[in-house]
Amino acid sequence: MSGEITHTGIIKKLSEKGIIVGIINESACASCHAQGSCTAADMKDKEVEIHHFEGNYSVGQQVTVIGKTSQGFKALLWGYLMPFILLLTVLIITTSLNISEGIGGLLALAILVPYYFILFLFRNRMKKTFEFEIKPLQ
Amino acid sequence: MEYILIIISAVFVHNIVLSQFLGICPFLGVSKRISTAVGMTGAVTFVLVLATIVTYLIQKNILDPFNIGYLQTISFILVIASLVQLVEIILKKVSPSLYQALGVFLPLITTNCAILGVAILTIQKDFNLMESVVFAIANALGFGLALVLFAGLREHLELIEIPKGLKGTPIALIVAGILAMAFMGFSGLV
Amino acid sequence: MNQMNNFTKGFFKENPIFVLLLGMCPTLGVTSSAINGLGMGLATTFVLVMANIVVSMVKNIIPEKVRIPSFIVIIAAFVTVVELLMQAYLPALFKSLGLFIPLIVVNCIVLGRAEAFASKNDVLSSAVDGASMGLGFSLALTMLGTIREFLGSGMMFGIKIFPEDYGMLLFVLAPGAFIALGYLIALINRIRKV
Amino acid sequence: MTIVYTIVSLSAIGTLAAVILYFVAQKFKVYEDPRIDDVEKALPGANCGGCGFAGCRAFAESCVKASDLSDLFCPVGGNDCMTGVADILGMEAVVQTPKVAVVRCNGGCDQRPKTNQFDGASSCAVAASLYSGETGCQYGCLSHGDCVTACDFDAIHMNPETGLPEVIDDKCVACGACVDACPKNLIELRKKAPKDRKIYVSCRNEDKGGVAKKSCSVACIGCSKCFKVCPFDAITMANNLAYIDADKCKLCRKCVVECPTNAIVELNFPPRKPKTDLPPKPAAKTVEKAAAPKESATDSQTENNETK
Amino acid sequence: MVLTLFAVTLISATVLGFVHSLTKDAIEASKLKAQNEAIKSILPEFDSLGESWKAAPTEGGDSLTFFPAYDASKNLVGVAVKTYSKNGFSGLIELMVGFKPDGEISGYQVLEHKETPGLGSKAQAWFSNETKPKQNIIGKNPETTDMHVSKDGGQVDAITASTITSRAFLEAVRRAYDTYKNNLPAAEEEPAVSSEPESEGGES
Amino acid sequence: MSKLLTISPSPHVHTSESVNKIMYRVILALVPALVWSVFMFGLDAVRVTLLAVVACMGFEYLIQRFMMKEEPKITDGSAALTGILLAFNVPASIPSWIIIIGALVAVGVGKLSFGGLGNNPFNPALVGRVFLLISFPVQMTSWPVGIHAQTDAVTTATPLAILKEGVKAGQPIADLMHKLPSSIDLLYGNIAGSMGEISAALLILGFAYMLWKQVITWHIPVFVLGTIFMFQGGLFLLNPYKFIEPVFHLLTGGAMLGAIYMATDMVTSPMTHKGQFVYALGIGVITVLIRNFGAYPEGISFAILIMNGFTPLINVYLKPKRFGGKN
Amino acid sequence: MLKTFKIGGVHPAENKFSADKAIEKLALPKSVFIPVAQHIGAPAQALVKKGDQVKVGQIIAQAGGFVSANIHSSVSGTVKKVDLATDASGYPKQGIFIDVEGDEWEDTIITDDKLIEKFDTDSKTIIDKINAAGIVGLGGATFPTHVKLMPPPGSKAEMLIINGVECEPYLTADHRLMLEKGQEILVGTRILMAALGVNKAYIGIENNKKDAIGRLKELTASESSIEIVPLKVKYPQGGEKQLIKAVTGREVPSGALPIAVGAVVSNVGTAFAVYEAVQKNKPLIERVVTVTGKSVSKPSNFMVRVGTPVNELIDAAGGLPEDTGKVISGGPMMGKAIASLDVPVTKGTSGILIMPDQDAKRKTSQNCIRCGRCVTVCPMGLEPFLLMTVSERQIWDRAESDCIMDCIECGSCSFTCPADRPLLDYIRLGKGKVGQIIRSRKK
Ligand SMILES: Cc1cc2nc3c(=O)[nH]c(=O)nc-3n(C[C@H](O)[C@H](O)[C@H](O)COP(=O)(O)O)c2cc1C
Ligand SMILES: Cc1cc2nc3c(=O)[nH]c(=O)nc-3n(C[C@H](O)[C@H](O)[C@H](O)COP(=O)(O)O)c2cc1C
Ligand SMILES: Cc1cc2nc3c(=O)[nH]c(=O)nc-3n(C[C@H](O)[C@H](O)[C@H](O)COP(=O)(O)O)c2cc1C
Ligand SMILES: Cc1cc2nc3c(=O)[nH]c(=O)nc-3n(C[C@H](O)[C@H](O)[C@H](O)CO)c2cc1C
Ligand code: SF4
Ligand code: SF4
Ligand code: SF4
Ligand code: SF4
Ligand code: FES
Repeated sequence: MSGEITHTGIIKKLSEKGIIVGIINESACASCHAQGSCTAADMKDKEVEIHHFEGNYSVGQQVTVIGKTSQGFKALLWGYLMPFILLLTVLIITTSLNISEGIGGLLALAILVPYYFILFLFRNRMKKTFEFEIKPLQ
Repeated sequence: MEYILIIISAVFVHNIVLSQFLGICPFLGVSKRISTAVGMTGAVTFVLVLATIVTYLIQKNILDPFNIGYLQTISFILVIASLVQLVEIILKKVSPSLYQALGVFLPLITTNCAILGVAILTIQKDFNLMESVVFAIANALGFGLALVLFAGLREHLELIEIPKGLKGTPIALIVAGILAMAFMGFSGLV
Repeated sequence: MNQMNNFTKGFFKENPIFVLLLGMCPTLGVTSSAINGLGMGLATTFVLVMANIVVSMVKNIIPEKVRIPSFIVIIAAFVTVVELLMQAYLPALFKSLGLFIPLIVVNCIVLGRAEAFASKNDVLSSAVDGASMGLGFSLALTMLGTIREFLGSGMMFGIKIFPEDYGMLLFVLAPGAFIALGYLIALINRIRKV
Repeated sequence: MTIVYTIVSLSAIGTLAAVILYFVAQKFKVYEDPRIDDVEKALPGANCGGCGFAGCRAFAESCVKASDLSDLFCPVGGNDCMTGVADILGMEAVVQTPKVAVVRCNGGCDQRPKTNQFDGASSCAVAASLYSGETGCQYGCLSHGDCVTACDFDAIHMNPETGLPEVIDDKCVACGACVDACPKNLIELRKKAPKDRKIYVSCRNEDKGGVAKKSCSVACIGCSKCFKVCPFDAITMANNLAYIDADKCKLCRKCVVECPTNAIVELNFPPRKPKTDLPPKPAAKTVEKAAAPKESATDSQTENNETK
Repeated sequence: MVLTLFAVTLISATVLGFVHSLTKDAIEASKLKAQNEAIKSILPEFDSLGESWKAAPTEGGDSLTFFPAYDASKNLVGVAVKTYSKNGFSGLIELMVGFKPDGEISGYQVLEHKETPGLGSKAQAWFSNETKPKQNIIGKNPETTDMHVSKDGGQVDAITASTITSRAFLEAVRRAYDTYKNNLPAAEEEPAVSSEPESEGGES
Repeated sequence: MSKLLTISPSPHVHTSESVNKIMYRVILALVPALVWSVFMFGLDAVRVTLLAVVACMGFEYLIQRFMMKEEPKITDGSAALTGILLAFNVPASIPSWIIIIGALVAVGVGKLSFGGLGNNPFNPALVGRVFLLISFPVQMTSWPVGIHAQTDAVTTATPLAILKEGVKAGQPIADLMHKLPSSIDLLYGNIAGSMGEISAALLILGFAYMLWKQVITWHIPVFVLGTIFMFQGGLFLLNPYKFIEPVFHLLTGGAMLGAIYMATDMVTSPMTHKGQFVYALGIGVITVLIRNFGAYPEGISFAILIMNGFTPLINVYLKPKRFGGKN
Repeated sequence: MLKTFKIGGVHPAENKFSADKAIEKLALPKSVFIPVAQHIGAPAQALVKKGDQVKVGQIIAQAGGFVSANIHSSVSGTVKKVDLATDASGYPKQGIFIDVEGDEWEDTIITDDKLIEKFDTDSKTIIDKINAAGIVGLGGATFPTHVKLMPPPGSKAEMLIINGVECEPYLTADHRLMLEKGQEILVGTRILMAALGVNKAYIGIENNKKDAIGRLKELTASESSIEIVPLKVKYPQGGEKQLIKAVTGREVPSGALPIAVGAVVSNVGTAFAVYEAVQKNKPLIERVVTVTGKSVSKPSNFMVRVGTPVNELIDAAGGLPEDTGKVISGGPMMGKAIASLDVPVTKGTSGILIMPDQDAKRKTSQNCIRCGRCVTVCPMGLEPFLLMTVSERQIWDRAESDCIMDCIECGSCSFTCPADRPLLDYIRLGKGKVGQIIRSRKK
């Protein structure tokens, strides 16, 4: 599979820090008529900040946002898989230590707090990892 | 061993999508991209496990002791609806770039239906906490298996000429039906 | 007249299942017989109508911003009411609908969300809207239930049409649900086009 | 007692959950401009992409976000639709002249003898990538119907007799899909004139007169007669080929009479009064460019008068 | 804001509590009714039900519940036994089987099962079909009739294409009979009110 | 020049292979097994086969003509082949109306709903067969006794059913062995079963013919049968009391028919040999799992259908090795 | 085991009717049309105008850029006009019309047949001579040879491979050339080796030309630097990537040129042309063309002046058969069907193939049955059925990511498809489109 994922977006804001691109929704929900009445719909406005780019862009311009699939899996790892693994580990440990279910469960949930805190500390590193490219739409 | 049985049962024999009929909307609606389907499986696993733990704790520590089991539906849906969103908020606050990246790669679909369904099933099956978690994981995997298989099939369908009236959802349902039929072969395995 | 339009749209033009493709889980899950489909549909309709009425009644009291949470609470409450009532007075139906009764919540949140947004509607039109969506849903469920029951066991609403030996079991099982709905939607699409 | 538990626990869970939900609703303000829905409803819903966007909804979003509508136009809905959109958004609609696709090749089977026969994949694009075509005219229609396949609106059909595509004016929404599909660049979106009347040079042959004439009897031979006769300067000559500017053309039909090869086509005009010494050409065997002859019960009579 | 939300949940909670207390009895009653109807349908005419009691089967496992029925003159006319098998095609099958005092089966009712519709689900009708003596178990005594499917050397024909269900069904019947036989003398044991199993059952 | 020269893109030559030839060769390869089943089951076999073929072709014609409004293409032989394979997969005693429903499902649902030949992701004959198996379990599992058998019984059990019954009832394999037919019987087909699956030897003969004519390559059948052999062999070594020796599984049920004629359906199997290996591995493993642990005595139909579902994925991930490519 | 390439390949009927027909010189035509674009790259610029007198070998069009080649007059006579005319490409192209008068050669050209073995080994001198002589690859792609001989900085040629494979059915031009001009080809090979600065050359020849293999082996018996490599008969062995793989086992990476693995491939005809250019000062004005076909009465190999109309060749081979359905410039696998017999022979014309009616028409195509045969035979390891579908549906990014640009247009896929799908038709189209997209992206 091509190692890239592309989305069409519209430039929303330009600032010294970077360009903010709003991603036009392309999932199946985008063309669905019932979107307005569906909680499941993938219709949150997604925004991406772009820090490195070449050329000139203006607000309202349509661009292609390009990311690597591997980035996606990395994001998945940090966003969902790591906390999941942590949860599971704590649960396994508490169960094997014969700690009661209630406490074990609470502990498992509690582990997420430090996890997210650490994630918070690393947010600048993350920023570098999750860089996207943009290209003007031909 | 028990865990393995739970997993086989939930993934193959009583597949959440193909035989339990939960999470059909995202199954039908989401993504032709196989990598997205894989990604969604990861996200669903976490959310499902999280929700299962929380609802389990509520059931065992609040509803059961006070004998107010009938509040299951309302409390579960509230907890699930808020929990799912909470995860997103936290992610967004904690690491905006990570959140953005996820947004680019995954359709952030919260399948309340499947989550609520699994939470209730867990309670009905009278699992303990660990079994519940395994059950949740297995269901997420089952969901993922169906989703990935389907993404592949859909890619095949993309490239062929489906008769007019059957294009889109109908053919997707028929494919799901044949898949479900094939999966019936697993019946009796557990 | 307007209300009439409002009411009929759910049956055909904006049928939640055939056209909008919403709430597929119960559609597939409970339609092994016509009665089950109808029961589920009516339960959903009840919740939807009641919730819509209540929401639009309290719309001026509840601030816009907490509308969604309140809406969820209200719907969930009505679902629980239905659950309890069914358990008490329709135990058999309750048993066969099983898991899908609590799932009405999800479904109604989906079906009713437009209502939560369109705060402009008065009680009557909200109720009509709810009824329209709900009955459209019921119609679809009953249709599918009838087809599956007929093909699967040779019965319609529990009445034997042809001997059971000639039933195609598959249609009362999971795969049959998908396949029957697939062809039903195709058929409806075809009719709608003309 | 149960009722107390009920109230206490439910209120606790409920309030907590609701507060979270409330915050979520704040943070992720599902920032759906309700006008998007309205605009979308006003659009035809063909999801054809003729506007340049992924679908009608994407177009609606752009309309709502745009500061003015000058670059946005839905070819399917046309001006009426855009006025509706403008009303919803409280903006000026930019009225665009309606257009219609026109196929600029007139060389049917009878006018353009075959010099070879093509036996590859039935696709204009494939044929064009292989060679210049089945006839001597390298500019003419290849007749494999890529344009027909491209049209989402069933507005263009192959005439089996001439082997040329014909546009049904009433169905064509000027989305331009066929224009892009034609490897010979034969299709042009031209301004719609009253009653669907049109006059255009139905030829793209840039060969010198003799060569052109040899390969196709109705080719434009670049003789400039029409150019000279046009009172409105609507005709330009380039590369041995005349072109009529639809903006300048006043549909006076002088050029049509002048053209020695009948390369200029007039459509949907009332029949010419037969001028005494100019009998209409024998049966309209050459140009059969009809606007939906079968279906359009419009009053505009389909007439093809090639008069010398 | 929070207050409004609190109010909404409070009101909902109150309403729910109210509805619950209203329906609680009805739910109980309907459950009881279902049980009593089941008992009624499988035992000969009786006047009153005695205290139910529980007993574990000899081979271990969850205990069975016994409902003795008496006629006007307090003579035992039969005992309904709530029994089960976990070896159904889709797991648990729950039955209520009625025995006359001599051990003859007076009737049975399938309470709970997840067998395949159209296959295993035929059990209710199959084993009570009076016109097919080879598959009918009503009026037979497990003492004299081998309650195994004929394939396994028994005397009862299995449901067509559903041997598994049939085996499980007969296993439950045997379990009921064996436990019944072993526990009849202990009829005087402390009566315990049975708690209903959680009603569950998704379609599919 | 009076005659027009033909112009077409290169290449200008073509093999003499055609779809029709491929299909008719497969049909030819199936003829010995068909003859055997007529010998075993008499006119019933003829009735079922004819009916299935006629119904498949008829439905294909009607649907293409009147519903899809296109030129019917029943002469390409694929519908006939689907019919034969469907017939091969049912008991010879099946009522006629059931086989007609099966043909409708196979052709209508399994094939034409996807646009016809070449487009269907699932094997049409198996879609029809599994549909029937689930819908009419009674009729689909009542195996007629061969017309030459010296018994009064009308129906009998297939070796796999006997095995499954025995194992479910907890009997050790050794006790079951003498109830089961010998390997020789299995090989030439003196057993109960679906019409076309009984004679392993004749099916292999057809396989040899197809290999000779290069209709298929050896990969899928050999991998499928190999996997069954290895996996069952492993189980057998692990616990010979519970699991039977592997050759039995190769020769019984639809293993041969499935591996040689149905798993190889090119429309629904992966393109590359790598992919075919994974596909065949999946079929073998699932078959053994279902046969040993599932509710059904026979699992190859399900296994093939399930792996058909995986085929698009396999095709995406196991691309051919590109010339000059990295991997 | 004979060497060959590993993946894919087909074996169409060989039909080499003219294999034992010695090369004949074709009579001079009455007039010629010499297109100015006979090679890959920029067209040459015409140097003559109407009315000019030209001699054989006189330069009449100057290379129009680095990747371009000079064009020389193949006849002597008067320039009639410089104008458009349809050539084998099927489109009208610029070219020079010359009316033939006598046969007067440029003085510098040595016209006798005597073998000259000695040559100046200076690379630059050789390349300049080749460049001046307008030599392009005669194997079909007509890539200017002097460009090939100047590897881009950073890459170094290690070996020369002479392509004597001639894997196309029917064609025998290279075969005859190797038999009759073996010594010249070897000298040409040595010249090319000197130009490249390599000391190893392989000549790859398919095993259906045993006589040519024998002849060249005999001539190189004492020479270790030139090795004759017999190859298994398999189309498209002549494709340079396949040939390199077969001869050396090296695989040219996707998207790269042969030089990436240190190889330079030239056709035997090119080697002969190089010999003539360097040793005899004779520019590329004539070449061997096979005229053949099932119903051609005299299948032949002709030495033909560039610009000669095709119908003169056909006449010399016994005239156009009654049942002619298609005339192909080149071989049946890669050649181009031509619409008119007036098109001229150019530097790249290796054969004229006349196909009878019954072979000319394709069978109607059916749905793809996904049999995978096209995948199996594709020598580049592609999935033709997929590439065709995505091209037909214009999913260009998918086509690109599935390596459509690697296709060498060998036609094995279309040849083998049992459903008669026009695979290559669409793949070629897709290749063009994707190529455009890639180029526009680079800009
Ligand atoms: C989807 C499916 C559902 C089935 N349901 C049951 C069932 O509920 N009860 C049962 O005994 N067998 C059921 N079976 C059949 C068993 O798998 C098994 O074939 C049968 O019980 C034993 O065969 P016999 O009764 O024909 O000897 C089912 C099979 C399938 C495929
Ligand atoms: C832009 C370009 C640059 C090339 N440069 C070289 C080169 O440096 N060395 C070389 O051996 N061949 C070079 N080639 C020639 C190709 O490798 C190849 O020989 C030519 O495309 C014809 O190949 P064919 O006859 O196999 O189709 C180049 C080709 C192109 C298009
Ligand atoms: C499919 C295919 C087949 C080819 N067959 C031959 C062949 O048989 N003989 C040959 O000399 N060149 C053949 N070529 C051209 C070679 O790839 C290569 O361009 C040529 O040998 C380079 O030499 P040249 O530049 O001197 O022509 C073939 C190319 C392709 C793509
Ligand atoms: C080797 C081979 C095996 C085939 N196997 C089947 C089969 O199992 N079932 C079937 O319906 N058609 C089979 N066909 C026919 C055909 O491919 C099939 O009908 C297509 O799936 C229809 O699109 C087979 C064809 C070939 C060449
Ligand atoms: S005819 Fe051309 S411009 Fe008109 S609707 Fe069709 S594709 Fe669009
Ligand atoms: S107009 Fe263009 S696209 Fe249409 S058939 Fe003619 S050549 Fe093809
Ligand atoms: S050879 Fe033809 S039929 Fe076979 S896969 Fe390729 S395109 Fe399809
Ligand atoms: S033409 Fe291209 S795709 Fe086809 S076999 Fe040759 S290299 Fe492969
Ligand atoms: S109803 Fe949509 S996912 Fe269940």
